[in-house]
Amino acid sequence: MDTPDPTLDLETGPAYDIERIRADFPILGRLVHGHPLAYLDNAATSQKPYSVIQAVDAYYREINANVHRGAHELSIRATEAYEEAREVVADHIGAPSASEVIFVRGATEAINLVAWTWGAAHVAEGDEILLTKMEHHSNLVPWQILAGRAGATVRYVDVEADGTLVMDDYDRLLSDRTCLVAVTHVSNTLGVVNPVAEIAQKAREADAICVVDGAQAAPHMQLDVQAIGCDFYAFSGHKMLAPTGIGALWGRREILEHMPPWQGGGEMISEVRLEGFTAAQLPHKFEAGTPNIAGAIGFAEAIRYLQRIGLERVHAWESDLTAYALERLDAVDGLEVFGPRKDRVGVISFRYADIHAHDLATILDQKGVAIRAGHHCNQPLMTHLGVDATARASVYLYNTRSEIDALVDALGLAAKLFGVA
Amino acid sequence: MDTPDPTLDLETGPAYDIERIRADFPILGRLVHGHPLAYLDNAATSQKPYSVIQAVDAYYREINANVHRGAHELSIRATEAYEEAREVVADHIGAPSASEVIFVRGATEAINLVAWTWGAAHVAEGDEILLTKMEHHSNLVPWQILAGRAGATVRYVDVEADGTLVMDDYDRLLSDRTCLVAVTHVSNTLGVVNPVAEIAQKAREADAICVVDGAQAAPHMQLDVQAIGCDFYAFSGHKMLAPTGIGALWGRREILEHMPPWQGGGEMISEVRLEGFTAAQLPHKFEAGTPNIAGAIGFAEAIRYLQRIGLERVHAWESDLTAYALERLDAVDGLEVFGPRKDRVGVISFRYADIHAHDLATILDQKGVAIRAGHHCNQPLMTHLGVDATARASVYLYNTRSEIDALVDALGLAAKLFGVA
Amino acid sequence: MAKPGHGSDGLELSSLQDLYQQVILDHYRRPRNKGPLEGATHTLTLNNPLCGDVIDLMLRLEGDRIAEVHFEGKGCSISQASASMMGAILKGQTIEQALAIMDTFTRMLHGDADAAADTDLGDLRALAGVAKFPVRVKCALLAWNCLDEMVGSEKPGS
Amino acid sequence: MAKPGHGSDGLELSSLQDLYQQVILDHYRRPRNKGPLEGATHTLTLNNPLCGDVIDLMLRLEGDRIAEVHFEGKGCSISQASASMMGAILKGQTIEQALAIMDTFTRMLHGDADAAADTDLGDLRALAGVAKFPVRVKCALLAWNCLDEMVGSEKPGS
Ligand SMILES: Cc1ncc(COP(=O)(O)O)c(C=O)c1O
Ligand SMILES: Cc1ncc(COP(=O)(O)O)c(C=O)c1O
Repeated sequence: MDTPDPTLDLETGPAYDIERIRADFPILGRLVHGHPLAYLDNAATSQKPYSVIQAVDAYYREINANVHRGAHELSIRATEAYEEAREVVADHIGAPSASEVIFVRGATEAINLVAWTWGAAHVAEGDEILLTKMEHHSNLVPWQILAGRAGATVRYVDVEADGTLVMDDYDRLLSDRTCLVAVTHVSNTLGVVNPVAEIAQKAREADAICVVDGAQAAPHMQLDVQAIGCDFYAFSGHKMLAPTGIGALWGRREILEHMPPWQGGGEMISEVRLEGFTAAQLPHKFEAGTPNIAGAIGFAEAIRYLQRIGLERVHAWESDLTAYALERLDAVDGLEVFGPRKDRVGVISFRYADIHAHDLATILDQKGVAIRAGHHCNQPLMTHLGVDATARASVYLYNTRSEIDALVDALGLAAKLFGVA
Repeated sequence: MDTPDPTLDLETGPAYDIERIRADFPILGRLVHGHPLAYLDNAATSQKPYSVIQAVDAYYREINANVHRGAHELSIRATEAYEEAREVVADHIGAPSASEVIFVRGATEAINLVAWTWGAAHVAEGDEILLTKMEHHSNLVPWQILAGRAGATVRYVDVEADGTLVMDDYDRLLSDRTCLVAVTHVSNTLGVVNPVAEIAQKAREADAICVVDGAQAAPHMQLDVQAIGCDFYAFSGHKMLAPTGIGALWGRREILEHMPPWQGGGEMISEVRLEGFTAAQLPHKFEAGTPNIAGAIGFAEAIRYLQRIGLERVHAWESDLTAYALERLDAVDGLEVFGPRKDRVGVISFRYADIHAHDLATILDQKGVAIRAGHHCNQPLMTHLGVDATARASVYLYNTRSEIDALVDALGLAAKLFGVA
Repeated sequence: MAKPGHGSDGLELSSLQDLYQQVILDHYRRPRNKGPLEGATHTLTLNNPLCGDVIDLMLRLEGDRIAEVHFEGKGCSISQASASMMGAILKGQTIEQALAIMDTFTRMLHGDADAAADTDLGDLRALAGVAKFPVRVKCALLAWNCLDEMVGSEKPGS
Repeated sequence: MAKPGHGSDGLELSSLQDLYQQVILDHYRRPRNKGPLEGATHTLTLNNPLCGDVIDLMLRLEGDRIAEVHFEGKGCSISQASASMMGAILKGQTIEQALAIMDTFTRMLHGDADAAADTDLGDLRALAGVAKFPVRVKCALLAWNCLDEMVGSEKPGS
């Protein structure tokens, strides 16, 4: 294995040193079909810096053991590292306490956890669950399942033509029948940033709890769950430089404490008898079985990496890149970009003439340009937009203008192949 | 990073080349409190060979992308590797088809999946769930939760003084009220190997489904789920050389197909509309959200590693080591080993004079000997044995007689400190 | 670092040109036999959940002979062209012949040169370029999977 | 490879000897104040779910003074000795004094040398060796956590 300077320096100075950042990501050096990889599928998953890969590696080489069973040195060290990771995650999102952070596989499991515990305990026949038409399937299907079981109804806040939420419709639908509002912080198809603080505030006034799906927000912005004022915040590590198989659910202590457990097993109990069990304290109550220990440790390292660069600087870099991408794409004849032009993150969905998104993706891939094509786990939104699929390019902290150029160039090839004027 | 010859050769010849095997595990070279690590906590989790660590590492460096969204090269490669991992797992346990293998976080999630889907759909008031008194909390609490929700009753097959199952009691308790039998293949405290084929056969005759918890069996023996004849088989990767955060549930196709989905989200759907969704085909129906891709790939590599050595040879090595350990421990005055003396795996629980298991573990740790102390997520069994904690040493393919000697030597130090004759 | 331009553009371009032949784009843009089929004896909808492509295939069987094939659907040029090409080729064939064509077509998509030379495939031969793009094979087969699910088991002796 | 014997045995042994002092083993084997407490005004059970240690602490308060402390429990030498030592030390102390002792004791367990020199701790000073084994601190504190949960909020001004 070749192992260059593994981590970014704590002080890279005022300039955003894109070359140094790129050098931290081994995969960015590879070729795809003979071309430098232009990885623009970051909304699906992000690439990983050396420091994260090595944190996982070092865990297995040096301290691997099961956690919370600290009878020996390795187990003590593994437990410390795992619980320290929880602190890092909690601090990063402004959680009042690390015991409110539950490690899960990802945003999907986080949302399901709320649906299967809080939901099963509190949602009753006739209640309403309020979602929006832009939700990812992971923030949609769990609520449909819950509603089906509980006899509740799911309602959907409408979305404008440019993809932003119709807040009037939210006000209209929110009622005393609403028991839960679940909304994405950032749309994974259109890049729209929703006013989650306002949504949470109104939900609270209506005595509904508010679940925010932060899968597409956490990678790109500095979060403060207390400032947002929601009750639950769900996000995935793998979209923010961390390993696969790890994510977090933050929940308000008072709510978590009163929630019944979900998965049963080791770690989540205080006492077990043949007649029944007593659940453990937070956060263990919701972490049954051996967790993804290496994943949690890698997650903490990913957050430290983001903090070393600074999410404000990441945000500024991405904003510039997004503006550039929009400008270049808007200039392509016959190309239509969906979603708003500002106050958005760099997830850009578009269609190009009559070339189907999959065909676009195949052609771009031959030029090393990786984008996604399809419904993006967003079928109802697709229906709403009147399309069956879009092409989606999404940027992250290591992308460059020249990768956007490569995208636009490759679109030229697609035009040629399809005989688009 | 220093990277010695990463993998064991395909042909190590007829002898079990323990030195070569040990050299494959980087952590085994480390010191603990100045002593060579004698890692005897394998029932909690196993150590990882270079080939597994590197498979994870290589995934992130070369092909990391989200799966099943194959619009570009990385995504295609990641999907291939992930689905190939499923084939490897399926083949390894004799599953008729890879689509019957569902990737989960570990045995705990696997069992919860069955409880929350098959259980929720089929277990009704008055039904009986039949467990044994030796079940791990992970194969006990999920059923207690299910029973509580469904109004069913949990009953427990008795255990002999030496820890083996009272099969007569099983025959007695199994009735037409029994809807589900869940039993561990191997006890994580006493090393007992249960007659799971006979148990499954009788369950089938009683029209009950049979869930086998294979967490402690899969690492040590060649499995064939069809020969066992059970309906579900659950196991964890991390106990069999694989990364943390990955495991598998095998289930019979006919049963899986009729089970309602559990977690909702991306990947597990065929179609989503605002009014509802259609679930995907197997196995995706039960894999909502981005899975632990690197974990699955590491899992496959762990299985390949075990296959290269051969589970028969692993089993022979461990049997010899277990016999040696029992012989040496039985020779220590005042030391009592729990569990049977033969037909067992190398998970050895014991108590020593009046020295509490935690004190033993602390003392042994100072000599580099890693064992576990406590209830081993087996509180009801502890109560049954009349102890509140045991010390547990558990071996794996890389352990040696001299590590057993180190254990026994360190017990001498404990005796000295506690003034035990 | 990667060398831009390394890996000949010519090769890629020719693979892509093979994939997106004029006849395919023509079927994609002006699909044949698209729309409702009167008197359909068989109809089945299949989708590819991961990409969202959908084909709704309609057959009219007369005895064991295919009198007419229509489709509805949405998706990429490959899935739609493949469905569009199907009608002309299957019209008048027995089920057995249709399944034999499907078999040859499938082999062609997996790179079998003999299959690609089989004139029975007609326009479908334009899809031979798919073989170089293995993930797109499922696109080319979507309509055929419908056929197979509808009449595959009626094959004599199976 | 590891060098067996590296890392002086003497040092470890002395840490372990500090941990397992005679007085601790004596309290572990012949616990004081163990068993029911007549007229208990407060009682609380706490366990450490990860290891299974349990302490059931019983207090008899008279006004704000601790008249008697008993316990029931099972667990390691450290948790049981700590509970056993508690009775003699707390008997006759006000709640405020008891909490001050708890505070000093806690500091000692975290390695504070001044705290370890505080004669108010009596036999508890034998537990100073726990400081070298951070994961065992929770064992030594289990009984004290019971005390804290029972009367910690009665501390004046809190
Ligand atoms: C018998 C048995 N079942 C289930 C489990 C749970 O496995 P995991 O913690 O990997 O989910 C274990 C692990 O401790 C076990 O030993
Ligand atoms: C908005 C949104 N929510 C939820 C998810 C699900 O995340 P994961 O697949 O990591 O569970 C995603 C990821 O695609 C997403 O974009």
